[in-house]
Amino acid sequence: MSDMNAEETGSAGAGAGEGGTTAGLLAEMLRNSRLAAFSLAVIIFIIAASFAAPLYMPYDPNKPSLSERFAPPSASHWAGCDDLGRDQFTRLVYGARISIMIGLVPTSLSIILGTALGLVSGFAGGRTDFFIMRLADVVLAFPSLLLAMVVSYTLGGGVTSIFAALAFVGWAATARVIRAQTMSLKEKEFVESARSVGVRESVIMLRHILPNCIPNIIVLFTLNIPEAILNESALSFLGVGASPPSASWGLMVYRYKTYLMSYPWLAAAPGAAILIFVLAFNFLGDGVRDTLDPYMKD
Amino acid sequence: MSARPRLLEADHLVMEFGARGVMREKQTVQAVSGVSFYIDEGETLALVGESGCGKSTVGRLALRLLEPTGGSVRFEGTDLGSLSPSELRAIRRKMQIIFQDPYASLDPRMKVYSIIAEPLVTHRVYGAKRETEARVRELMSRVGLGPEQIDRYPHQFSGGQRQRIGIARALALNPKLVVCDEPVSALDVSIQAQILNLLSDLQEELGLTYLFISHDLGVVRHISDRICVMFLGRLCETGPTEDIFRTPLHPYTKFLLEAVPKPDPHLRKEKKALLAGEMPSPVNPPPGCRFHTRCPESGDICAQVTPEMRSFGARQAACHFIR
Amino acid sequence: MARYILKRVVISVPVLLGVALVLFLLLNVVPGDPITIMMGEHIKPALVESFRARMHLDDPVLVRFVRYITGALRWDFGVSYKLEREVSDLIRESLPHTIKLTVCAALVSWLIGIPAGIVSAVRHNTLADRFFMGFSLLGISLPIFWAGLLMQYVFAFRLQWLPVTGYYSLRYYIMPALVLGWSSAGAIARLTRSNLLETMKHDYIRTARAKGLKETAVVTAHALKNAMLPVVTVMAIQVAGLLGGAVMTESIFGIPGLGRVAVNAIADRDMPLLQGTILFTTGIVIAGNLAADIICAFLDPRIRVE
Amino acid sequence: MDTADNGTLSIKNLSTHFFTRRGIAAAVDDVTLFIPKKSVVGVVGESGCGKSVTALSVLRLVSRPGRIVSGSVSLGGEDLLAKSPAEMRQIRGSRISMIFQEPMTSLNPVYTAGRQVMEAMMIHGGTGKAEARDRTVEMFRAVGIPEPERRFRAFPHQLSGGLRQRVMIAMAMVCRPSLMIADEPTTALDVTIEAQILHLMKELQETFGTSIMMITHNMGVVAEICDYVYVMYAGKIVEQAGVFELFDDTRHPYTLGLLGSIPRHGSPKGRLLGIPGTVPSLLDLPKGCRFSPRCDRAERYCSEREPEMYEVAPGHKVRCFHCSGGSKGGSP
Repeated sequence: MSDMNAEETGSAGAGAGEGGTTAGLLAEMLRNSRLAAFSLAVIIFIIAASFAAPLYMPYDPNKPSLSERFAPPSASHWAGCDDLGRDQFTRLVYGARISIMIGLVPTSLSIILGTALGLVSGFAGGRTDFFIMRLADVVLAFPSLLLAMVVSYTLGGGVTSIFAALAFVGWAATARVIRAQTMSLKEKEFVESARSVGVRESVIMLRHILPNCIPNIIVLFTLNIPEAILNESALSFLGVGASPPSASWGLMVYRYKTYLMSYPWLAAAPGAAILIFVLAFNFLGDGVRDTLDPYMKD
Repeated sequence: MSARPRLLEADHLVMEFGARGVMREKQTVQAVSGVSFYIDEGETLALVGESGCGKSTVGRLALRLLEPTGGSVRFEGTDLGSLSPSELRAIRRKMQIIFQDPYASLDPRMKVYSIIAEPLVTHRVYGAKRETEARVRELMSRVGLGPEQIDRYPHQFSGGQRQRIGIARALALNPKLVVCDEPVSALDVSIQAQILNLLSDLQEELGLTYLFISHDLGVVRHISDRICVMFLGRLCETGPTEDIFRTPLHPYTKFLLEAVPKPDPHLRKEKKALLAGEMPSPVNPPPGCRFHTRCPESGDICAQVTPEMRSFGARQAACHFIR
Repeated sequence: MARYILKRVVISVPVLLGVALVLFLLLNVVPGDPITIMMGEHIKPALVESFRARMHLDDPVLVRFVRYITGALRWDFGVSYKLEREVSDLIRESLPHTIKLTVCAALVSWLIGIPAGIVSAVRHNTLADRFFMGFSLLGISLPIFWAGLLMQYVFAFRLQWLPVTGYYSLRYYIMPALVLGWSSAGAIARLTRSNLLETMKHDYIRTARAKGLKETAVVTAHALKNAMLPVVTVMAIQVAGLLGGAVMTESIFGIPGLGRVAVNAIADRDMPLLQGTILFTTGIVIAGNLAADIICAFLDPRIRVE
Repeated sequence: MDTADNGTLSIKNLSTHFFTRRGIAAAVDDVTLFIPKKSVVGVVGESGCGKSVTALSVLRLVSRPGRIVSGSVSLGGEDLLAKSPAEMRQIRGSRISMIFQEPMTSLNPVYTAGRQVMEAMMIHGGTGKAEARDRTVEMFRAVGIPEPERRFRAFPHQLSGGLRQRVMIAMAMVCRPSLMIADEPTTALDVTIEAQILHLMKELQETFGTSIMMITHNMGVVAEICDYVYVMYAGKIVEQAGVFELFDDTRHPYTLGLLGSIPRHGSPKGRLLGIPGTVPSLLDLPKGCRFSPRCDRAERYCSEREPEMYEVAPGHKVRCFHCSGGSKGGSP
């Protein structure tokens, strides 16, 4: 069995042509996995639809219409109208922007911070490593939602404080993963080989170790986005999220839960939107992970 | 052989790895305990021994990829320990290493060009990229790689081809000394032969000096001029290759040579002299001669006094009982 | 192994201290005056002064932190500003509810997640695998609060099978535990599956088969024990997730547990209460991780026998 | 030699293919192999030649996407491929056992060495725990494990590589099988330990009369303990002969190349014969003789038609056109 796999797949790989780059692998994944490709299409569609909304949406998301208060879903109002008679579907489409921002901004921040700290921690070792990792231990010991609540409370609420809160909560897990990978890469012969030809340590870290962490970073990124979206919606639901004019989906559920028994669609629709968006990201993330998994092994 | 100038001289190298953690008593692995040897220009010195004997560590100490706990290495008369980091980086141009595992020793995210060009770029050998590329192509053809392979990634090559890439990279800076750390042990026999032939050719053409680290005695006998046999961090015996293979002096060398399965059924023996027991731990090596716990010829003195290297003609061996 | 356990315990102490410090800094130091945050801008200066004095806000931060920590060690987390009661009493009252909820949810997640993961791995790439993995991914993608609301609507309001809110008997915990347990079950199932698949590739599995063992014996006797070691660790990490999720389930289902106390503390800007509940909750998480490390040490002979 | 059916194992025209996404790989292609009673038969070749898959096929342990597609495997006259899974399990570990290359990973880390050996006996022998225990300790002693009672309770991580391989051998021998398959059993071991293990295997083979199928890439190991040898290349057997005949009267160019690649004692310092090129991918095999692109004697017809096995001497067969006339070809 071992002899079937080792040399065979090695030399057979030579025929595959592309596949050396992460981008090539991901392109191959989209060709092979219908689910991942479909999920990506859904995500792109939602993003495009929400940003292009003013171009084609017949309703204003913030304009009340008293005659249509609590109108049930119909052909003209796909997801009904809310307590002020605003078209809920329009509000959902506009609300997607917040979810996207929430998905991307704090995740990017936490990935950048986590990668930098993990890389330094794993490469430098010693006291630097000890300090950074104990800090990560501390952050990871908090239930993330509670910590985000506190940070957002401290910073006084609003979108930026949510960004900061989610980034503060998210970096530690990334740092741990990248540190572990850095430590294992550091022991690889190709790093020793670079050292033996006289390459500087800083260059080794950036040119050899960081690029080899990229598959991991991409996987962490795709899997952290849905988590951030869920966390934000939870914060909004608990009333420590973004403020009302920019209604995020979580906040919409929070606001309409009082009407649950009489007008259930009001709370159901934004929740379903969160579920679909998060599910699409998770399916995509799974596909990415399965594709890049062999390249993440140490 | 004595006419050749001395290239590298290692003097009483000691390497201890501390395995120390929070709340654990300090354990030191005595990987190398007082190893001295020299290499003359143009020759091949082999370091042989079983796993855990410290031969790879010695190779890295010779290049100062590891900082020794004790002892010194002189390369062309310069004490490597006295050099600043930048001076050390500069002297690395003259000494290179080829690794055992062709799967792990090439950065999987780099193309062949970048791998081979890295030493050239690092030392700013050429001003223009065109010159660098010309040199890379020249190296590739010298080690038997096709020019069309320059833009491929390591995973697109077989083990033997990867080892060729590693060799091209090691030769890029025209080194004098090349440490070959088990360069063929991960390869199939037929590929092994190709790589060994390549190494021999290169040595002849470029006048290279090899420090050849291997556990494969057949390979060592084929390629080396002199041999150092190691056991648990110490040298047992050193001398010209053929002398040692014909008449090993040290008891461990005898067992080692006897143990190798010979590719000739006529050489089968009904009763082979087998070395009993297992390798002692390098954390807690036996006192005196480290081989004495497994040595059938050992006496009382072996457990108490560490044998020094003594000369026997062209050879040296560390055993109390050799006359 | 005693040394291993001792080492784990000793390592948790600075983490707990770090948690306390981070929390303290976040709530006491960062943006200016906690009194203003707590009470808003327009309050009588005299009242502010009395609070400052009561909370020793004029002392240096370090002194206040040390005072807080020494207090916490003596089970004294200060006094709730809003409820005017000992924080420790409030924690003691709310804790049983949270424990009941998290234990039920944990049971749900393990009883569903582990078997689902095993079946998925053993029947790799079959319909059953796809079903369970879809179910798991749905679980981890589900906004807990929304699922809670939907269940209330369907099972309590429409079908009237279960009570909407409350905490008077086990029946009241069914929906919250299911909602909370599902997302956790998804994570456990996925991890169990991937670990088991990974373990099944090991050489010793081939040895077990070559010995003539039945496939069920290969899986249960040889693969599972190895595959479950990391799962145990994650089960402990899940405690953190469950406690975090409990914040939402408790407020939806009207359970007066720790999470709800914390949310109310935020709404009331009741700093001492918030600090106390979160410090205590995080302490539970750290203790849970410690317990998992120790259980793993007992299960894994590579740690147990040195 | 392979006519009598009273041997231990007889493989006839066995083919095992791997159905991968990129195509079908014929890892074992029409292999016929015979293991007489009380003998050590070597199957030698480089990585990817199909020797390990052949071994796993005998036990029917080839895992997906691999599948045995044709041929027969019979053990003492019984067709193993016709057995039900339950019957096959009864044979594994009791009548045919197997040891592997990596003693470090072939034992389960969470169970004691003794327990893992006992298990093999208890599922087959129907012995009670106490008896199984006694016999395991006895077997430990027989395979040269010092302090067997203490080692019985040891976990794999507490044992050295050599001892672990001895435990594996104890596990393989404890049910007194008629055939033991050894897949590169000494490759991961140091040379002095290798010598111990080879010696032990030979000794056990003589004491218990077990036949051994020795899978290896090492011609030295072959010369040391095998009686008869099959050389495999790219899924096919290319040469088979008694061990002395194979080394003294090597016929197939691949076997010649293999032997010429080994730096031999006494050979002068200089070039090794070697074999040019690399092993072909099983998904993209050359037409005709699979060795023809690397063969220095290849003619045009070599890459057009596939050679049969030709008998060049009693018990010595070669898959090469240049040996078809019984001519001595280019023997050294």
